[in-house]
Amino acid sequence: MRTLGMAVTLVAGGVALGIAGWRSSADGAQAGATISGTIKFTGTRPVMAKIDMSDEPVCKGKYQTAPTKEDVVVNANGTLDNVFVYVKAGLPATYRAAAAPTPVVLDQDGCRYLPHVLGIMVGQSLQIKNSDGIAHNIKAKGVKNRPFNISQPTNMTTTRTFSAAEVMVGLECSVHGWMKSWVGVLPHTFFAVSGNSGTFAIKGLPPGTYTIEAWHERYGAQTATVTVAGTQTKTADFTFAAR
Amino acid sequence: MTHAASRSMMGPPFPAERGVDAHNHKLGMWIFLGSEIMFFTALIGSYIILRFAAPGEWPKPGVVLNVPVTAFNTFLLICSSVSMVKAFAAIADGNPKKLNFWLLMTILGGAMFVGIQVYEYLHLVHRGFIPSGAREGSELAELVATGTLPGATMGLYGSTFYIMTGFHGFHVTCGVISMLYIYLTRALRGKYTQQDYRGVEAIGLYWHFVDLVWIILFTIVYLI
Amino acid sequence: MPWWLPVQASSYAPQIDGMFLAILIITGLAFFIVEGGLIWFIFKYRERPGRGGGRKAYYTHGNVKAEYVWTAFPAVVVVGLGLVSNHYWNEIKGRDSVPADAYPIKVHAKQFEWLFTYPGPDGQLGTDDDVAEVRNRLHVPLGRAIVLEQEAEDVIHSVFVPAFRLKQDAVPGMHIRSWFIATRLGEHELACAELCGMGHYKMRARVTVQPQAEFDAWLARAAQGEIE
Amino acid sequence: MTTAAAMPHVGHGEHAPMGFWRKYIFSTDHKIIGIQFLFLSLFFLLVGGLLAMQMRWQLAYPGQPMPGGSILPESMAPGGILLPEYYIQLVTMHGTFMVFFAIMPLLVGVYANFLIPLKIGAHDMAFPRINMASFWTAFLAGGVMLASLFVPEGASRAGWTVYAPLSARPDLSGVLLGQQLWSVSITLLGLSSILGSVNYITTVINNRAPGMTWFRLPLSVWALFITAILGILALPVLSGAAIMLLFDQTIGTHFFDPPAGGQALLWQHLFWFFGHPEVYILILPAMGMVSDILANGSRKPIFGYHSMVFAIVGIGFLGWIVWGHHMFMSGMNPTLGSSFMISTMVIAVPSAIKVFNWMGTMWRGNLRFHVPMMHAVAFVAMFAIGGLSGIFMAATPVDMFIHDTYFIVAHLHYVLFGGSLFALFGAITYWYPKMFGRVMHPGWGKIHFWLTFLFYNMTFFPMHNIGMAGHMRRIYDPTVYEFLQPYQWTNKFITVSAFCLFSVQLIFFINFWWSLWRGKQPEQNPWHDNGLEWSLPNPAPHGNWERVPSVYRGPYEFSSPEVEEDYLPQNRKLPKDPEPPVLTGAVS
Repeated sequence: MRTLGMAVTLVAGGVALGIAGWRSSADGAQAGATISGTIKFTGTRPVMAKIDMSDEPVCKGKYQTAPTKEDVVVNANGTLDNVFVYVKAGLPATYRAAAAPTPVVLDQDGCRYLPHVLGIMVGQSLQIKNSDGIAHNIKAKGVKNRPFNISQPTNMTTTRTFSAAEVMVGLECSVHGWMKSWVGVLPHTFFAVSGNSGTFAIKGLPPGTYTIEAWHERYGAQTATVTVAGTQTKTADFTFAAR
Repeated sequence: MTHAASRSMMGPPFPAERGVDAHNHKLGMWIFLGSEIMFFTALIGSYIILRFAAPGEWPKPGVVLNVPVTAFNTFLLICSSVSMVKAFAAIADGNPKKLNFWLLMTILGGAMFVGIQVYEYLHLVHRGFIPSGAREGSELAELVATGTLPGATMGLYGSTFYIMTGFHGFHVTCGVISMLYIYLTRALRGKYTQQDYRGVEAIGLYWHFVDLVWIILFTIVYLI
Repeated sequence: MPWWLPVQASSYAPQIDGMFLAILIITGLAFFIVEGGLIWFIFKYRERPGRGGGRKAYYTHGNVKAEYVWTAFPAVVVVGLGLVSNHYWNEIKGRDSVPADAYPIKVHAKQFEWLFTYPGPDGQLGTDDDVAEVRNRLHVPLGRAIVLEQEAEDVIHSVFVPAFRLKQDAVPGMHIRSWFIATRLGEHELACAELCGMGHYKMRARVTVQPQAEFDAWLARAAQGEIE
Repeated sequence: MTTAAAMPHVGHGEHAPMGFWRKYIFSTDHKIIGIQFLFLSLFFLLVGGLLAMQMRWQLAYPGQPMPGGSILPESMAPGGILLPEYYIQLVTMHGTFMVFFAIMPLLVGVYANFLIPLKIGAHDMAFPRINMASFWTAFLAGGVMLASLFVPEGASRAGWTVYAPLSARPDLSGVLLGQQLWSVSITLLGLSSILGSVNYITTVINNRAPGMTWFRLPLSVWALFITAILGILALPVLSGAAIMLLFDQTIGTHFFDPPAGGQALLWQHLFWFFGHPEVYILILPAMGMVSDILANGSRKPIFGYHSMVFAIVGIGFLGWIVWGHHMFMSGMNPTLGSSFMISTMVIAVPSAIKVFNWMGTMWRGNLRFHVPMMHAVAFVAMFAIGGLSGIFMAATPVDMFIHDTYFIVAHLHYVLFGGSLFALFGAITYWYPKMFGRVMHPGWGKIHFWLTFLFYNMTFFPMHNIGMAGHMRRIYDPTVYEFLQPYQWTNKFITVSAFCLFSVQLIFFINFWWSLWRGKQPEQNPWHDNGLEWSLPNPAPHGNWERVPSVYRGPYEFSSPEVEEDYLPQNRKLPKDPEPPVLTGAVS
């Protein structure tokens, strides 16, 4: 009887704590400043080479038109896709963020990594999924993080975590040389990837002066310094020129 | 070279078909040295192959390594070999006192050799000479930058230098330890007699071998 | 089930298969002599407790003449085989065996792909008109000597085309040449024969033997990035 | 077993009764050490077999969950589906365990230790303590190698030949710790073999009983003697190479690192310079023991004893100049290839001599088919096949096609399993009474023999066929290749046979354990053999003889007309025999 009572109290307490934690984290996400912007692209759009997937009918079948390489993807509105924007410096030394419990999913679909560029927190789990059902191997070429090289002969999911902040950890498949992905590992949640709209938004920043870096796999990195206070929203645009 | 008087003790421990004119300790040591020869042949052979197939020319002798110090070290090792002979001759003539003295000399010689080699290593590492080549930002790295040292072969130079001299140093250390062991547990207690000095003979063989290997290494690693 | 060697699609495949057959016949004879002899002895000389119990074996320490025979005979045979093999070996793999007019194709092996580089119109590798790094596609003209300029990026791989009876390791840090003349139109497979990592078994390329004209057309398209 | 106290003897050896630890665990008795090696290597034989079974499953049913495979961790087989990286570990570890920790210790560790002193009439090895050290070093090496399977990222993934640079580059192989453990373990094993070989050689040279002249030595001792010489010269080279590899992985040296000027082929040369003598280390002792058993089973002197000896010596010598035949396709200078090819062809001759002499031994014999004899005859038959298939790959143009295919796999298994392992089953049964004072059950022994013989051939003979089709070694999934798909059912057939082969080995293991306690007590000389060892009680006491016996003749005097029995022990004095001179040791 007593044990039962104890169990009940424990469960109740746990639930209460959980809710409290969720509330607080939710608040953290809502409150604070926001830095948003657009990644512009100037110059002639480079032509991406076609990828010949005829070795892998499974993948070839997933495309109407022949897929191309993804080093540079320029959106219809003249903005640049696959740019990783993150807070490089400026957070208070006391700032600590627990790794988000939800895993980040990296899918291997049609012999391509989806997404091509992604951000993840230190200690947050990365679910590497093989939706093709053909053999892929995932080779992570980390410097601060221990490199790993695993293979997935068929449909399966492998979970990995990164132990140190590093921008960027390159992933590639040695069986299909064109398959490349970039993982930005950070100790905080203040990062974003410019999507097919070419824009980004970093929310929930505590007041302060930040160094923002925009990283692109071919055009390198650019930085900007932004000062925010309260809940205001500042813009920081970046422009990459064709090379 | 053993004496007629010592025949019974010097032979195999029980009646046997005649093998070779050597007691088990001596024969066993010779056989073991056979394997040691093959071991160093593997290392030195690899060195020769790597050096002759190397991309670009080999670092000039004396630029990285301190030849005079090592030359002195070599001399020291040769001396210890001589003192080993004296020790052996002493006990063969049945003089345990002289054996103890010369054995101690040999141990000291070997110990000094190892000590100087350790000092040499520390010095080289300090200057930036490591098994993988020249350390970044070190004195040697600058020499490479200025072209005094060939960058292409520094890696092989470090690899081969450290593995060959290192394993020789390891063998010397083992020799010193085992000599110290027999010195303390047997020689000092007068266990060696004119009739039975198998241990001294065996360790002496080993010591001369190590010395010989060093003369070869000194020539090919330091001088040419 | 097929039980013999694969199709012969290269100029020296018949020679190699010939050697194989010759050795098979010689070793087959030896095989039957040995195994047959054993079986015969097992039955003829087995101990029979019943009849002639306590029979003793024939007491002999050997027969030097017989031993001379069965020493000399195998010696002659194997040395003969050695000389024949050496002849073909020099023809196929000897340093100066590569035909002078051979058409060069660069093979770049990496975990776990084959990247082939074809010379452009000038027929020279290493010029700007090369058709560079065609992935896992080896197209060769029929009946023309091809020399593969092999190099490896990371670990040891091995070019293996069963139909051509061609095998040659690609070793990092070494530049190795191997040659062949394709004698049969159609598709063949190229595999990696040296364990090169977890994807070793996936390191496969398609070999297409086609007439010179078709090959040239394909190469022209490949130059535009149209591999298919 | 009688304690040493009950058996005082000259020379070394403890005179006080010894406790369990000194007597069975840290024993210096060559017989106990041999038995320790026996248990160790039988264990690794089992492990190696288990790994092989997993490989066979994957080859027959690629990508399908292995029954019971779900007990394996995620990093090996998620959901029972073997991962390619785990498959390569299986390939590597199967080869490593079988070659270095099963066959080699079984032949050398067990029988060199157990037989040499008994057969030459010595009290013990020349250096009993070094002998003990040799075993415990091997034990440690085995433990390290076994542990490497269970560390993160698992064991080495570079094949048992661990070709550099794959083995030296963790970023390319995906494994670092496992590969380092491999190098460490192999270095230790090399040390162990060197310590052992020093003992064997010294003992054979110096500690033979009076009258045991060189040409009265049993062929088993001759073979083990030459093997020890091969070992003492070959193993240090492997240790050296393994250390270089370890340094490449650990402290950043560049021996096998082409970008920094290292040589990829250097590893292959070092490895095979050891590796080919190793091949003969793995077969010579088997040949020797088979010669003993065959002469005994035929009740007839060995045919051409001297040429048998010279053949062993010849093989031992030629074994040093043929290593390049493993590297015909490696990009080595073709002219070098030619010379290696010729020497390889020549080495076939001594093997042929031995086979024909074995047949000559059986010819007009009085064949007595006890279990060891069956295995001995099977050895001759299977070794002949293995030797003949070797000629295919010795012929360089043919090797160009079959190199690195299953033809090689078939060849080496015909020599190592059909050869060495059959000889070992025979030897274990033959000297079992001397080891444990019991006889293994002959009925089950025969059943085990016939089933093994059958399934063994069903497993490995078809490998020639898929090898001729070009089926590469060490591939995870043959169905990737169109030209291999027609052969998939052959793979299935091989796999089923392999499972049967593995399961019938359990008969042997059960028989082995059962006989330890239940086996029937043998008479002192159960096989009516001539060897000195049978003049001792079963099992022989520590120190073997109180007085070393004198030897009057060679070991193969079967069916001699001088006596009415069909055997004549080496130490039985006939009136006409002169007493051999008893030397009080080597004269200076």
